[in-house]
Parts: sequence; structure tokens; C-alpha cells
Amino acid sequence: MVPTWHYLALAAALFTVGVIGVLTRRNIIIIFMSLELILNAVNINLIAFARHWGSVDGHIFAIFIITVAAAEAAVGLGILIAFFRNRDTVNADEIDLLKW
Amino acid sequence: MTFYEVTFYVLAVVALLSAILVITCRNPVHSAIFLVLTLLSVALIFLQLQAEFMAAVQIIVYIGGIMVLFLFVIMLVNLDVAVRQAPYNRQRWIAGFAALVLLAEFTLFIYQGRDWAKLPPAAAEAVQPNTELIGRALFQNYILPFEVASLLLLVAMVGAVLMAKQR
Amino acid sequence: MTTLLEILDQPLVLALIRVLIVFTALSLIVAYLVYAERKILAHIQVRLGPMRVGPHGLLQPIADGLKLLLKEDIIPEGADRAVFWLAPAITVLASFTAFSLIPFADNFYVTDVNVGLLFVIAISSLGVLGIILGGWASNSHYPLLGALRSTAQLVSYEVALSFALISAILLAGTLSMNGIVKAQLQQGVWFAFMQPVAFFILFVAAIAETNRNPFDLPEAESELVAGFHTEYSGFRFSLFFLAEYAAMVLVSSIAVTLFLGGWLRPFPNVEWLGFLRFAPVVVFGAAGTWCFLRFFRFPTGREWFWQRLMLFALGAGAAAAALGLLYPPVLVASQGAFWFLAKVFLFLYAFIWFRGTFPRYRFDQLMRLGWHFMIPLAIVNVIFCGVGLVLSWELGWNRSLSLLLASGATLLVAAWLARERS
Amino acid sequence: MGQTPSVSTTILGADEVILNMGPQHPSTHGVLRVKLKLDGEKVISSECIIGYLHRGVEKIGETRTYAQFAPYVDRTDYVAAVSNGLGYCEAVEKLLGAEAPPRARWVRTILTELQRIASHLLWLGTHALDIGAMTPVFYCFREREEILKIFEKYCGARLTTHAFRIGGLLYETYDGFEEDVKKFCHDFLSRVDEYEELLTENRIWIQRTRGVGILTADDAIAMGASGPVLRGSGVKWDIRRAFPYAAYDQFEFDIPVGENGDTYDRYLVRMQEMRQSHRIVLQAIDSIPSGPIAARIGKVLKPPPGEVYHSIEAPKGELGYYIVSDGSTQPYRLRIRPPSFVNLQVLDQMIRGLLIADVVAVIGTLDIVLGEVDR
Amino acid sequence: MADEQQKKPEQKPAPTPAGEQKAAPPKPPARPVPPKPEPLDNELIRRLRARFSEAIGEATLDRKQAIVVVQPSRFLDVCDYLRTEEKFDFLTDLTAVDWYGREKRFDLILNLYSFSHNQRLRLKVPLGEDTHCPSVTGLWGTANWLERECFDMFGIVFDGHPDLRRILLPDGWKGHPLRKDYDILQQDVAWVKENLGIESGQ
Amino acid sequence: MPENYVPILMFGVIAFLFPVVTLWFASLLRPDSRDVGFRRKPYECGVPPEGDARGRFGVRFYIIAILFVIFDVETIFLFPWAVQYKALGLFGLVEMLVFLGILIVGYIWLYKKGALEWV
Repeated sequence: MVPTWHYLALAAALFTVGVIGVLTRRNIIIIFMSLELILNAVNINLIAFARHWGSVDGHIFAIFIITVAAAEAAVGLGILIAFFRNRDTVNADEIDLLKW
Repeated sequence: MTFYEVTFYVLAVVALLSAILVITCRNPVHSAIFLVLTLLSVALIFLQLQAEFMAAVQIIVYIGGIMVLFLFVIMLVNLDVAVRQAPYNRQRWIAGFAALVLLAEFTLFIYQGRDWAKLPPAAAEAVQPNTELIGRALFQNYILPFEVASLLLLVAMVGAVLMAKQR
Repeated sequence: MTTLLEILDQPLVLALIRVLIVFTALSLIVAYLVYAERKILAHIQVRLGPMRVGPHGLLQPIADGLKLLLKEDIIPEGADRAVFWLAPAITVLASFTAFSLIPFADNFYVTDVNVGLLFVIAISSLGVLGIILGGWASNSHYPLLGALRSTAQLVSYEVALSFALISAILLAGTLSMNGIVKAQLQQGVWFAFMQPVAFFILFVAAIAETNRNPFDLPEAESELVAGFHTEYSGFRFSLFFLAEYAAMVLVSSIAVTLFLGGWLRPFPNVEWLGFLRFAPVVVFGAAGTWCFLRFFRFPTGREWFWQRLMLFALGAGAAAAALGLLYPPVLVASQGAFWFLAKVFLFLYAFIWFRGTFPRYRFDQLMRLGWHFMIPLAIVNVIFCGVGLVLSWELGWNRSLSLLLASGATLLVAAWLARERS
Repeated sequence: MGQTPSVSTTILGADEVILNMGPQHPSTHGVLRVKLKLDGEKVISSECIIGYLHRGVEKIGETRTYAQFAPYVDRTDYVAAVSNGLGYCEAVEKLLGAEAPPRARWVRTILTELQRIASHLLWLGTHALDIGAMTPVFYCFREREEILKIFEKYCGARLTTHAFRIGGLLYETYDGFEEDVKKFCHDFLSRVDEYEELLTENRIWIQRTRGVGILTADDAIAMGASGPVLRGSGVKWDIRRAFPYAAYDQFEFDIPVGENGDTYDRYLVRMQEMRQSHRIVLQAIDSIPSGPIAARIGKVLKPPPGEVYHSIEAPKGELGYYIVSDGSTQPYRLRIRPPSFVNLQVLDQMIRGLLIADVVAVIGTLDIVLGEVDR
Repeated sequence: MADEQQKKPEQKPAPTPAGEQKAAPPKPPARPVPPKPEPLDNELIRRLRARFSEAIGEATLDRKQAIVVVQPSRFLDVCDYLRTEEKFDFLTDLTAVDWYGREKRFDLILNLYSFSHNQRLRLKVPLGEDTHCPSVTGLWGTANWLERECFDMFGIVFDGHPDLRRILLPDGWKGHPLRKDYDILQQDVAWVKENLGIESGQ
Repeated sequence: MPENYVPILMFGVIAFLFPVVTLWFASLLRPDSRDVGFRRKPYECGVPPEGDARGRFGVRFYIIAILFVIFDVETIFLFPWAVQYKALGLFGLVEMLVFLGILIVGYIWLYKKGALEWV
């Protein structure tokens, strides 16, 4: 049996990778992908704990997180499309206006 | 080590490596492919954790839905410009440092919780039959979040369409 | 000898054998599906179709396969080589792997899991990735446009498809594929009769999901040349091709499993029709007899030697198969597989028939049909189905009657939606 | 022919893209190249690039004698070679002041109408194929084959027939010609019903063609469209009626016209035209006069100086020959007025605002042959 | 006046039933009389002359077809008048003839047709080698490609044409093939290379 | 339980290896590709392609993808409901009606907004 904390360690590592991606990449699309990594790391934790305690509540939370991820991706990428049509770029550091 | 343990470690390594590739690839499409690999490994890890419903959801929603969305967007925006530019922004050293601190924190927490984590986990069949249990929990204990999720989806739909449609 | 049996008795080895059997059978079915399509289309179109390779062109798929294997491998300039290579592999993976969850007979399936149907959907939804990556990797206008179209079409009809599947699950109460078949056995009726609208939606969505006429826009050769696989040639192309036909078989199998009783024989609960389980034996026996009769009437002579030999071999094979099928466990498996495949071929024939008959929709019309008609109808159908079931439980109405009422209500909505469309 | 792209890739709006359709495209009916400026899948504008098949037929005409040039016209609209030959021979006859004898004119009419049916059949098959119906093409080729067999029996060639000669015919009709034609006619109407059964009432076919590629009557006239394209827009004009040639003044037939000028109407018009052609053939085959098959025009053709324009109602529209003679054995100037070329010009106007799929349908409905467009 | 418009052809021989004259051997008809162009004078021409006096040149009837010579100076006005007033609303064809050696080298030929009168009229515009001709694209949309073809083949420049480029020949082509001084016999390898920019396969 | 999934994995691996192995095998059999002329140029109907193909295509495709993701998530909620429907009964139906009702409102909004129109 794999100890639960191994899952936690994997989740932590994935989370960190995601954070690095969010902080360092310029391309918004890749930043979004890194966000997905972070959310996945959380999901691993939730499922691992659900398994540990033998309850499905963690699964429910994970489903909601996936729902949120889908909503986030839809809206975020929608904003990105709108932004790209106006500014012709997908670079995060060029999004420096509060209004355009 | 049993077969299942081996599976986990292999999957963990694949997930981690491809996650690293996600954030290092210059080409967003390659990033997306590696993200698919990560998500697939995570789905298999779910499976290995007895969360079969979650594994299926992960594949259906994440890989079949969200990743398709990502690929669409990558194709909609002009890719070549992005590929030619510097992939990382100026704060990469600060970011790296912050990430290291974060990792250290995680290590500390997991280390502190090691005793708790050694508690015997529940029986393997505790979360079976998966879908049925989730159904019952979702529709009996988590009614409100469930209905709110529908609102969230509504808002996301409206927001995304408005954003994309505006000229 | 014991060691061999022991090895064979290992669950994983058993699973592997089953996997290999299903994979090989599937590849053969797909190869001959292409042949069948060519033949049937040819007969619809007053021509003969393949006739040269083997009697009635029976060896044509093999010749095609060899030809494609030997063809030059061209990767266009500017293509992303790795992704170009990966895309067909993903597509094949997606459309083949889902067969591991399809029950072919009561005792013959690769595996049966609790969330089987979800996994079937999950695995087959990976196919979209192959298409979109293939279109992107080619670095060419037509494939890209074809890939975008294809993806938009697939995802649109996937929504309708999922809703149609949910109606069936409402009736079955399980996601296990074999469980769904057994539910139909238990309730004594194929779900197609309980949920005709859902079955219709599934059928239309299945045609759209497999890019078949009249929804074959992604590869509408008159507009987009060949769609997302325009740049693919040789064996890579044939992989897409195989995957497409495998997907046809897959959606037919899903439809059959969920709505047409899977491996159940017709009227599974009527005892006196039990002789139907000998159908495969009879069919093989008849085929063998026919072959032998032909063999004896066949002209003798050197130039006919090979044909005679082939006929004899076919007859002997069929006769042997008929005898072998009498062995009880094999009989269960074979009669299940027989009825299952018979229903699947009915579907496949419809696919081919449509291809020979219909013109092609335009893309906007296709999308409108999907989003303005099929999806609302599917949602409404799920709701009404749910209402019908609750009526039967809470008020004690006859289950079939309430479901039929629900279907009638759905049809009214369909009429209203259709009025909206025109 | 390495034509350099003339519209440079200008800066496009966020959703605009330039898509090149042809010359190697399954449904541009040859080597037509259409450059589409798209907004998503919607056509903003288009540009036809033609000339890939240009062989300088008009220049060749200036260096051949009148009789030598006759086979060349078969190769312009190569799916209606008989019609081309009729137009050319009659133009030269007019230039000479000669007229083919009645029997020749009757046979010419029969063969030309059969050719019209063959051409329309080819059009129907490919048009349906473009819209995704793959079966009609095989049915159409089945009937076309019968017609081509008659041609083959008559003059030995199926496609580029060179069936007629200046002044009349070279060959007398073969034994059984009338029976063959009658046999063909006997089955033909039911076959047309068969095609219509597949298409005319088909919901998808109607959705794909009705309201697509609308050409108003005024636009059609202004753009010089002729033939079924013009009639589909509701202009009841047919050269067989306006300026009767061959033996058309002897036969009764209707001129089918459309109402809305859309692809569906042009489809109906052509389907009706096939029935009308069938009607003409039936009338003609029963009344072929006997007599000589060729006028006496001499071996060496030296038309007196002057010029003539003669046009016929080819399957695709007004096919005109404008010949200037300087009194020598060769035309001084030989101009072919190609219906496909002029009709193709309407394409841009018709496809603006439509989708890519409609472009294919509209190209199909124009019924162009690139050999004639490019000459 | 063009006289092709008789809808009821009286002079055509009635069809003789097949078989009636089978016995008589087919006798070739007499040799035709060579047609001669003759001067033309009818209402339309008179109206044209009254309106555009000197711009309307010779009018002839050749093979029963009406031909009017129009000077390029008022060509566009004449066309406009013909289209709007005389209802020649269909431009059947637009082409040119190269009379190499003549002072005004080209004849621009316009074939007009009127649906309402069912009659044809041919305009002839003599043009010198360097004379530009006004474009009639504004009057008949058909003229667009036809003028482009004319430019391509003869080098006649149409002023006011929206998009005067070569249409059948490649853009880089040298010379105008339908001119009489364009020698088609010199197409050797060098010529192909110069004109098409490709290596000749000959 | 997870052992039931191993055959799926096996099948997947075989299905994935099938193209790989066959392509490799084919590369041994077939003659070498000769890279001459235009044969490796992307297909653009016979003329050199202009610009980069990985260009921009309509935003409508994107809207379709968004809607798909939203409805995909929705169906995910429906599956456990459908499986447990008998146990949930009328209450489950009402819950799902509310859930679907909210989304149907969104659907009608989309319809009115014209987001479901392709052109």
C-alpha cells in the first residue's frame, strides 16, 4: 500500500511546478495550463484523503474543483480571446492596462 | 513492492516530469500535449486510489473538454509570435525563489504530519461502489453546492460567450 | 502441460488473451467493414466494386493494407514531426481501446467495471485530441480548418450523445456495460422501445460522431479536400482510416449495448424462442454446407484449382466452427457475439446506406441541427424520462406506459423545435 | 504555369484568412483556382485565377484552315464537343453563305440535343457529388454512356467527336441509329425521375441549394450570364428560340425558367431542360428528312472577306463564334465566345457572404468547363 | 438592322417525311452565292447618327448582321445611349481584331444584344496602338473579364477598368499573343525560360 | 477493484503500440522516401501556400468549445444522479430539475443572444 503522504508529496511537487509556471511564463495560455496543474495537485490531495478516511466527500470536492476549473478555463480563455483580438498578443506582461 | 505501488511511482514520475515539461516547452501545443499526459497520469492515480468515477471525470472533462478548449485557443491566436519571444518573464529568479520557499513549506508540513499519515487508511472497499456513493452524497448532503455549481456554470457560460463575442 | 495451463489461468494472462482476441477480431472486422462498404455502395450505385483480388475481391483489404504499408512516408515541410506522428496513434488508441469495455457475450468481454460507460465515453473522447493535433501538426490550411470543423462537430454531438446515454442509464440504474445489458434482460425489453427518442438521438449523434454522411463535413472532399488528414498519406493515413471505421463499430456497439439489448437474443425472456441460441451454429453449418455443395458443382480443371481449394477450406472451416460452437461455454459466447454482431452490422449497414443516399449538410446547418434541435431535445428527453419514471414509482403507474407518455411528450417538443428551425 | 500570387497577403483582420481553392482541388471542376478571403468560414471576397489550361486556341485558329480548325473546337468544352462543332460549322457556313441540307440539320439537332443531355448529366453527377451525394454520379454516367455509345457508333469518337463537317455531315447515320436513339429516349424520362427522386425532394438537398448563390435577373443580364444560369434567374431566353439554328424552328419545346435564381432553381431548370431535350429528340427522330447530307461548298474553303458572329445555345449557355475572313483559306481572326468564361465571372458576386461549402455548390451550379474558360 | 430575328422562318423547307424520297439519289445542292457586305441604313442607325453625328462611322450589313463603326472619342456615350435608350442591355461579347499594318491597328468589337427587341448589334471601335479605350465595365458587368482578356491578348488598355490585369496568361508574360506580329513559332527553351520562369521540359 | 482496469490499460498499450510497431515495420519494408521537388510542400491545391497556416480561425469554434465544456460538466453531474435515480426518487428529480432549469435559462439566453448561430 502506498502511504498517503506519498500522494501528498506528489501533489506538493505538482503544485510547486504549477506555481513556478504561473510566476515565470509570459504566455497566458501556459499560465492557464499551470493553473490547471495546481488544481490537479489539490485534487490529488482530496482524493488521497478521501481514500485515507474512506469517505467520498473528497470526491465531491474534487468534482466541484473540476467544475470550477472548467468555468475558469472557459471564462479565462474567453477573456484571453477578447484580449488577443484587441491587442494581438498573448503575453501576460503586456496586460498592464486596467481598461482598454 | 506490489504491482499497484509500482504503478503509483511510475505514474507519479510521469506526471511530475510532464508537468515540468508543460512549463518549460516553448511551443504551447507541446505544453498542452504534456499537460494531457500529466492529466492522464493523475487520472490513473485516481483510479489507483479507488476513485474510478473521478478518474473518468478527469478524462472526460479535463482531457476531452478543457484541453480541447486550450488547443482551440492556441490555434486561434497567432502562435508563431509567441514561440519566437522569450518564454520567461523578468521575475523568473524571484519566482524560482518563491517556489522553493513554497516547496520547503510543503516539505515541513508533510514532515510534521508524518505520524498522522501513518494511521491505517480505511479499507479499500470503503468508497465502493463509487458512482452510487457519490450520487447519494451529492444529492443528499451537498445539495446546495450542487445547485450553486449549476449557477457557476451558467455564469461561466454567459461570461465566456460575452467575452468571446464582443467585437 | 500443467505449467502452461497454470500460466493461462493467471488473470492477467487471461485478460491479455482476451485483449488480443478482441483486438485481432476488431482489426479484421474493420478491414472487412471497409470492403463491405465498398461492395454495398457499389451495389447501390449499379456497379460491382472490388472484384479483382480474390473471389469477389475478398482479399482486397489485405492488398490495400500491404499497399499502404509499402507506400512512401511523407511528412510535409513545416510540420511538427512529433505531433504529426502522435496524432494518428492517439486516434487509434481512442477508438480501439474502448472496446475493452464492451460486452460481446454474457461470458465474453475484456473487462467489466463499475463505471464502464463513463470510461467508454472518456476513452473515445480522446479521439478529438488526435484529430485536432493531426490538423494542427500538418501546418496547412485545409487540415487545420478540417480539424477545427471536425472538433466542433464532434463536441457538439457529444453533448447530445451524453444526454441520450443518460436516458438509458436512468432505466438501467448502472454504468456497468454488462449491467446495462442484464438490466434489459431483467426488464424484458430493449431500451430502444422504452426510450425511442433517446435511441434516435443516439443514432443521429453516432453518425455525426463518426463523420459519416450526411454529417461527413470534416472530410468533405469537395470542400476541404480530405479534412484534417489531408497531409497524411500512406500508412499514417490508413491509421486514421482504421480509427474512423473502428469508431463506427464502437458507436454501433454502444448503441446496441444500451438500446438494443447488447448480446441478448431477440425476445430474451420468451422461453420457447430459446432455440435461437443455436443461430450461429445454424449459420455456420449452412455456410459450410453451401460451400461443399458449390465445391462439388464447381468446374474442375487446373485453372479452377485454387478457387476450389479455397471453397473447400472455407466449407471445412465453417463446418468445424459449427461443430466447435456446440461446446456449451463457447455456445454462450458465440450466440452472444452472434446477436451482438448482427445488431452492430445492422447499424453499420445503415451507415453505409446513408452514405449512398444522402447529400451532405452544410456546416452551419449541421451546427444548427445540433444546437437548436438535438441538444434541447436530448435534455428535454432526459427530464421527461425522469418524470415518467417518478410517475411510475410514486403513483404506481405502469412503467412502460408512463415512459411512452414521456416519449410522446418529448415528441411534441421535437415537433415544436422542428417548427422553430424551419 | 507559375502564376505569382497577385493579392499579397495583406494585413488581415483578427478572423480573416486567405484560403486557396484550386487548381488542384477535388471540386473546382478542373483547374480553376479561387482565392477566398474568409472570415471564419464565411467568404468576404474571392478572386478567380484562371488560365491554367490556356492553349491559345484562338491563335491556333489563325494558322489553320477552316476545316483543319474544326477538331480544335471540340477541345474547348470537352464535355459538349458536339455542340461546339455545331456552332463552329454553322458559323463558317454562314461566313460562306452556305446552308446545310435539311437532313444534316435534323441529324445535327438530334446529336446536339443528346449532347446537351450528356453534358447536363455530367453536370448533375458532379454537382451532386460536390454537395455530398455520391450516388447520382454513377446513375448519370450510366445514361451518359448510352449517349456516348450512340456518338461512337455514329462517328467513331466518344468525347471529342468532331461529328459534323462544314456544310453538313461527313457520315450518313448508321443502320439502327434511329432505333438506338429511340431506345435511349424510351428509358430516359424514368431515369430522370430516378435522379429527381434522390434529390429534388430531399430535405438536405433543398437546404443546401435553396437560397444559395442567388442571382437576380438584372444581375444575370448585367453580368452577361447565359444558358441555364440566366434562365434560372427567370429570364426566358434561349437562342434556340431567339435565333433558331439547325432545325430547332421545327420542334416544339418549352423554355424552363426559375424563379429565385438560386442554386435549386438552376438545378430544376437543368432537370427540365433534359426533359425538353428528350422531347426535341423524340420529335426529330421521327421526322428526319431524306436527302443529301452535305452542301456543295468545295474542297478549299475561301470565304469572301467579311465577318460573322454566330452563336448557339450550348449546354452551358451562349456559345458564339466570331470569325473574320480576309478571303484566304484561314480565318483572319477567330474568336470563341465561351459561355463558361462569362458565367464564371458571376461567381464572386454569388458567393460573397456564403460559406465555403456553398462556394463548392455555386461553382457546381455554374456548370463551367475549364477547357472552355481558358481555351 | 439585324434581321436574324425572324422567329417564323418561312424560307425553311418543310420537313419531308423520311422514306418518301428514298428512291431519288441524294443530290448535293447548288453552290452557295458568296455573301457581300452592304451598307446599312435603318431607324437605329439614323437615330445614332442624329445624336452622335461624326462619332458614328460606317454602318454595314454583313451576312445579315448589323455592324456600326464608332469612334473612340464618344464611344462610352454611344454605349451608354445604346444600353439605356435602345435597351441593348446584354453585352454578349467584347473582343478585338488586330489589323496589323493599318493606321488604326485594332478594331474593338462589341457584340450587343437587346432582349426586348431580340436583336443584335455589333460595334466596331478602331483604335491605334497607343490609343486607350474607355472601359465599359460601368455599363455592363460582363465587360470586366472580357476587357481583361482583351488587354491580355491584344494589349489594349481600358481606362477606368477596376482591375486591369492579365487574366489567362501569367502576370509576368511578355507580349500579347493575339497580335499579328506576335510570332508563335519562336517558342524555344530560352523563350519558355524567359516567359514562364521555368525550365522547359522539351 | 483497480485490477479490473488493468485489461483496459493493456488494450490501450496494445492499441498505441500497434501504429508504432507497424510504422516501424513499414519503414523497414518500404523504399526510402526521396525528397524531391514539391512533394513535401503542404497541400494548398497546387500553389505555394501563403502565410502561416496556423493562423486564425473563427471565434465561433471557440464558443462551441466553451459550451461543450460547460455541458460536459453538466452531464458529469447527471451520471451519478441517473445511477442513483431510483434511490433519490422524486426529490432527486426536483433537484435535477432545478439544476437543469438554471442551465436551460442559460441555454435560452444563448439562443436569444444568437451564440448558437453559426453564421
